[in-house]
Amino acid sequence: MPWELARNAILRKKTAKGWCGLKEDKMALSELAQKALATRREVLRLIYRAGAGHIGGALSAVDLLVVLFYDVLNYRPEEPDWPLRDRFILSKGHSCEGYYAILADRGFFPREELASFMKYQGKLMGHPHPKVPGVEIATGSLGHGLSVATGMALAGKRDHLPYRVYCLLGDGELAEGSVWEAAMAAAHYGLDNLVCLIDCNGLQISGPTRQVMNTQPLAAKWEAFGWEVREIDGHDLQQIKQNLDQIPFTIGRPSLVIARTVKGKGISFMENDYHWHHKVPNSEEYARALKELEGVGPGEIGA
Amino acid sequence: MPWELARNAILRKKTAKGWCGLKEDKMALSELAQKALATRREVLRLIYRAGAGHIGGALSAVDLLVVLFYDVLNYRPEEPDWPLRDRFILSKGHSCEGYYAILADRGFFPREELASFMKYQGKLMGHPHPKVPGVEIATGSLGHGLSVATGMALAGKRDHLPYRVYCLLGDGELAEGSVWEAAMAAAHYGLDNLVCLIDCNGLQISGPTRQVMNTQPLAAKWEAFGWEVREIDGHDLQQIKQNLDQIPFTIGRPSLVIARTVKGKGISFMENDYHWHHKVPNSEEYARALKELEGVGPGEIGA
Amino acid sequence: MERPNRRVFTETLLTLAKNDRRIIALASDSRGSATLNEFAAELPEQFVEVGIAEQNLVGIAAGMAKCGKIPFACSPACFLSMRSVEQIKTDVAYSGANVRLIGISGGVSYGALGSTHHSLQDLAVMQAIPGITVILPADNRETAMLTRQLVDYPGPVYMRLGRETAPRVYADDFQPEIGKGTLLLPGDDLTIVATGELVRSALDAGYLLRQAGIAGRVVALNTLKPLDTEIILTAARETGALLTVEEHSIYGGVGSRVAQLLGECCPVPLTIAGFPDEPLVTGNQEELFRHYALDAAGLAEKAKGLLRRKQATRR
Amino acid sequence: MERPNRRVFTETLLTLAKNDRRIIALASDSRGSATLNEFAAELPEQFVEVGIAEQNLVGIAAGMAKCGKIPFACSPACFLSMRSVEQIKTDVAYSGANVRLIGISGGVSYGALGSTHHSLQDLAVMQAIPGITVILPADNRETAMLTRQLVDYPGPVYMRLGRETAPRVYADDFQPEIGKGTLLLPGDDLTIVATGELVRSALDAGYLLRQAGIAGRVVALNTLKPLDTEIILTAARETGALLTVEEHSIYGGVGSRVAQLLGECCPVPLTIAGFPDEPLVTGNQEELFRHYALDAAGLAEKAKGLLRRKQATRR
Ligand SMILES: Cc1ncc(C[n+]2csc(CCOP(=O)(O)OP(=O)(O)O)c2C)c(N)n1
Ligand SMILES: Cc1ncc(C[n+]2csc(CCOP(=O)(O)OP(=O)(O)O)c2C)c(N)n1
Ligand SMILES: [Mg+2]
Ligand SMILES: [Mg+2]
Repeated sequence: MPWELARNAILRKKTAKGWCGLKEDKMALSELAQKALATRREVLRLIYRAGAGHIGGALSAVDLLVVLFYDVLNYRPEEPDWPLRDRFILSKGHSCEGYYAILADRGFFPREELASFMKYQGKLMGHPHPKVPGVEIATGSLGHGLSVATGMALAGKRDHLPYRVYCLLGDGELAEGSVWEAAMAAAHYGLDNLVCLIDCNGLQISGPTRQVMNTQPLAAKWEAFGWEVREIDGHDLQQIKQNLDQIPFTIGRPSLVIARTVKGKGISFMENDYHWHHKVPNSEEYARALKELEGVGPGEIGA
Repeated sequence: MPWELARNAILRKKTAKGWCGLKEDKMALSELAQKALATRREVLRLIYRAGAGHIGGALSAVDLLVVLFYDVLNYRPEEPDWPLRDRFILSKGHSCEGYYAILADRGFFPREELASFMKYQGKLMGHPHPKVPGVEIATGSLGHGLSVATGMALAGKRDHLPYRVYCLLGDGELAEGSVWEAAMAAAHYGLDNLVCLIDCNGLQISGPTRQVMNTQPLAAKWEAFGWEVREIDGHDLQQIKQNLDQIPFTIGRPSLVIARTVKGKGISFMENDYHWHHKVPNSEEYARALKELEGVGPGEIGA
Repeated sequence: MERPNRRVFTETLLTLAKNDRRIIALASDSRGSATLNEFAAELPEQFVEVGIAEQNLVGIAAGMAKCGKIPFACSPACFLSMRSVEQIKTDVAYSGANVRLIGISGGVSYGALGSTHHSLQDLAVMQAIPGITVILPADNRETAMLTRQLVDYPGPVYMRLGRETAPRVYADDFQPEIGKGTLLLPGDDLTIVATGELVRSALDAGYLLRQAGIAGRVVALNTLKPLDTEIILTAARETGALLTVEEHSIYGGVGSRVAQLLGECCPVPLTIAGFPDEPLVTGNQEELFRHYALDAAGLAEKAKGLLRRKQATRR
Repeated sequence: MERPNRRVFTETLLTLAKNDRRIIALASDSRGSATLNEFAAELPEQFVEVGIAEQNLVGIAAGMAKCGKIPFACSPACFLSMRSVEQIKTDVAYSGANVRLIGISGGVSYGALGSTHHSLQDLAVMQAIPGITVILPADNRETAMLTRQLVDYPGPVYMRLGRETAPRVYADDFQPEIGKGTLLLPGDDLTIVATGELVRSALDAGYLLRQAGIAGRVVALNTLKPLDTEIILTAARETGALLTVEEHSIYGGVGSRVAQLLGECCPVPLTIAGFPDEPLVTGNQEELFRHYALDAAGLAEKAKGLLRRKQATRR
C-alpha cells in the first residue's frame, strides 16, 4: 500500500521532531563516536565488576546500538510503552552490557542500576528481560528474536501504525533454524517495517563461524529468503546511519543489514580472538583495556 | 577424498550386482511404470479400508519411491539391518501408504500385514516407525528427517562406508527451521553421500504453499545453503532414474532433487486439489478412482 | 447436539473477534484441525498463517501480544507443546506475553497416527514452567464459556482441546470458572478427580460405582494450574482416597500434581489413571481409552481397587 | 581435588573413546561448556560440531546411533532439554535410538544469566517421555563411573551435569549403579531423598539434624527413571516422612515422582524442596540455593518442619 508508506514517512518525520522522547536533536557523527567510546568503557566496567558477561560480542555490537539508540529509533524513555515507539530486539541477548549502558544513558532507568548487573537480587541479569524498562522481550536463548520481531512488525502492519522493528542477530546464531522460519514469514508478509541487522564478526564461542558451522554466504541466503540485503562496515558510524536512513531498502520487503564487525572491537588484545567471547579480564587486562578506550568528551557514559 | 570416491563407486557397483538383496536385475521402465500404478492402487486401497490416511501426498510421491526402491537403493529385505544398505528416510512421514506397499512388495514384511494399517493393535501405524522392517526412524512430525539423514550420512563418511542416504521431504515441510539446520550442516560437512528429494506438489493442508507460507524459490535457497540442485519432473520415471544415477551431482556437496509433482497424481479428481490432502474417498469415489488406476501386468501389487 | 470442543472454541472465538480487534487467531497449517477456515475467511486481518513452523508461531504470537494483541496460537497439541516449548518458556511465559496457546487434538485424539501425534507430555512441561495457566475444558459449554473468559484473563494460557465430539457433562446453567473445580457427584467412599474430556468417563464411572453400591465422589478440574487445592483437600479429608484421571502420561500431569498436594497436606491412598510409561499400541482414541482402562468401566475397576486399598490401610 | 562433574565426564569419555571408535561426542557450539576441546583436538574423527542448532544436534545424533555409533550429544541442559525436546521424543525415544543426551550446566548452574539458561523443567518432560533413562550423578567419582556404564547401557539416556565444582559425596570404594539408590546416612525420624549435585547439601543437612538430635536418614538417587522404588518405600515405611531435594521446579521432577509412589503404595507426609513456581531472583547458583532454602541449613529447617508435621499426624 503505497499511500500507507507515504503516510508513515510523514508520521515518522513528525515523530522524530515532535513526538519523540529525544531531548536533543540528532547527534553529529563525532558525538556518536564519543557515545560509542563511552559505551565500550561501560561494557568493560560492567563485565569487570560482575566478573561475568560476554565481552567480545558486546563490543562488536556497540556501534550498531549507538546509531540505533542515538539516531535512528523513535522512543520515549519516560514512557517506555509508548505505542508508536520503534521496537528494538537484541536477539543476541548475551550482548546485553552495551544495551544496558545505553538504556541507562538514555534515561530508561537510573544509571545506578548498572551497579546491580548480575548481582544478587539485582534487576539487570546476564540477559535482557522486559522487567528492565526499554527491553521488549526476554532474550538469551539464541534464534528467538526475529520471530518476536516479525510478530511486532506484523502487528504494526495490521494496525497501520508507522513504527518499525529492528532486530540484532549474531552470525553464529544464524545456524538456528528458527531464524529461517522467521525470515521466511517476514518476507511472505512483505514486512518492510522490519529491519534485521547481523553482527557479522565471524566468530562464535568455539571459534571462527566458518569452521564451527559455516553460516555463509549470508547475502545469498537472505536474498533467496526474500529479503533486500545490504552489506556495510559495522563500525563505520556514517555508513550505518546512512543505510538505516534508507529503510525500507525496497518497498514490500524486509531489510537486512549485514554489518561486518570485529569481535572485541576497540580493545586490541581482544579483537578477533574468540577466547574473548566470554572471558573476563583480570585487573591488569582491565587497566590496559580501559587505557585503550580512553577518550574525553561530553558523551562519556557513567564516567 | 577422491580415492575414496572411486573406491565407493566400485564398491557400490559390486553391491548392486553381488551383495545386494535384489533378486531380479534392474527393471525396465515399463515395469517401473507398472509398479507405480500398482502402488497407487494399494495406496488407495489402504486408505479406503482404514478410513484414514493422507492420500494426496502419498500419490505425488509414488514415482519417486518406485524408482528409489526398485532401481536405485541397495538393500536386503531379508536382512534389513545390513550395515552397507542405502538408507531411506521418509521425512514427510504422512505419506507412508506407498512406502508400506513397496516395503511389503519388496519382501520386508508379509503383504498380509498391510491389512493391519491403522487398525487396533496393528503394526502399521499412520506414520512410519522402525519396528516396521525397512523403516529406519520414526517420522510423522515434519522437519525431522533431514537431520537424521545427515547423521547417517556423516556416520557413513566417518566409517568410510559406501552407502548413501536418501531423504524425501514435502514442499510445505520446508517452512520448518529444522530443515535448514540440517541443510546447513550437510553442506558444511560436504556430505556428497546424502540426497534430499523434495516432493514439490505446490500444496499443503490448508492450500497452495505459495499462499500458506511461500517456501519458494527452492533452488536459490538450497544453492545458497551449499547444495547442488537439480529440478526434474517427479512423475517422469526415466528423468528420476537418470538423475539419481548421477549422484553425487558434485563431489563434496550434498545433492538436492526438486521433483515437480502433482498432489493426488493418478486420480483425476484428486489432482491438484488440496482438500485431498487427507480426505478419505467414499465408496463411489473409491470405485471411480480404482477404475482410473486400472492397468494390468506382472507388476501389480497386492492385487 | 454435542460437537468437538475445538469447533466450539473456534466459533466462540470468531464471535468474540468480530467485536474485538485485539483478538488474533494464528495457525501453523493447522487451520483445518483447528477449524479456523471460517475465521480466516471472515476476519483475514485478524488471522495469521505461519505455515508449518511451530516455533515461529509462538514467537510471532508473543511479538503481537507485546503490541497489544490477544493472540490465540492454534496448533496440534503434540507439536505446539513440544516443538515450540522453548519459545513458550522464554518468549511467552518468562517474558509475560499474553498469548493463548491452544493445543488442538490433545492427548491421543490422533490415535493410530502414532506417538508423534500424541501429546502426553504437555501437562508435565507446561506445569513446570512458571506463569502459565493450564486449562482443560470438559464439554462444549465449558469450552465456550472458558474461551470467553480467556480474552481478558491475565497472563499466558495453555488450553488443550480434543479432536472428537465431546460428550456433554454440564447443565445449561453451569457457570464454569478458570481455576475452580466442580463437584459433579457426591459420595464419601472415595473421589475420582478428572480433567478434560475424560471428565465424562469419570462421571460415568461414578454412576457405575453407585450401581455397585459404592458412593464415589466425582470432581472435575478444568484447570491444572492454578490448582483448586480446596476441593481436592476437602475430598481427601472426607473420602480418604483419590483416583485421578487424565489423558496424559502417568508422570508429571494431574496425578502427580495431586499426589504432591496430598503428600504435603493430607496423605491418603491415591491411584493415578493415565497412559503408562511405554510405547502405546495402535488404535483410535476410543480403543486406546479402553485398552488402557481409561473408559468408564476401566476407571470403575481402578476405583474399586483403590477402595480395597483404602479399607486395607484402615483395618 | 574436586572438579566440576562436566569436566570429569569429558575426561572419562575421552579415555573411553580412545579405545572405542563407536563413541562420538557431539557439540552445538558448546565445546567450552562441555569442556570438549581436548576431545575435539585428540579425536577429530569422533567429534561432531553442529553449531548453534540444538534440534539438529539431536537429529544427527539419532541418525548416527542408528548406524551403530554411540553418540554423546552434549549441550547446555536448558537448550538441549527444551529446544530439541520434540527431536528427543521422536527421533531418540520413540525411535529407540541409543543416544546419550548430556545436559551440561543443568539446573541453575548459569545463575545470574537468568531463566533462559536455567533447566528447571528438564526432569518433568524427560520423565514423561517413555523410554528415557534419567541420570543425575552427585560427585566426581559417581560421574566417572556412570559415564563408563553408559557406553553399553541399552536405550536412550538423559544425564544432567552441573557447571561448578561438585563436592565429594562418596568414598573411593563406592560402586554406583544406574537405577540404584544409596543409603548415605541411617536414621529413623525422617528421610531426605536427594538427587544430583544437591546430594551433598542433603547429606550436610543430615549432619545438622544429628546435631539437633534428629535421626535423619539420607538417601541419594542417581537415577530418576527407572526409580529405585525399593529404597524409597523402605524409607517411607521405616521413617514415616520424606523430604525430597532437587535442583528443579517443584513440579514434575523427583518430588512429584516420589509423591506419586507414596500415594500409590505408602502415603506418608512429604515435603518437596525445589525451586518455586515463580520467576527466580537474580543470583549465582550458591545464592539461589540459599535464597530458596536448598542449602544444608535451609534443608535442615524444612526437615524439622516435616518432622513436626509427622508428629502432629501421629498424635
Ligand atoms: C539457543 C542457544 N544455544 C546456545 C547458546 C549459548 N551461546 C551464547 S552466545 C553463543 C555464541 C553466539 O555466537 P554469535 O551469534 O556469532 O554471537 P557473537 O559472536 O556476536 O557473540 C552461544 C552458542 C545460547 N545462548 N542459546
Ligand atoms: C511438525 C509438524 N507440524 C504439522 C504437521 C501436520 N501436517 C501433516 S502433513 C502437513 C502438510 C505437509 O505439506 P507438504 O510438506 O507439502 O507435504 P505434501 O504436500 O507432500 O503432503 C501438515 C502440516 C506435522 N505432521 N508435523
Ligand atoms: Mg559472531
Ligand atoms: Mg506439498
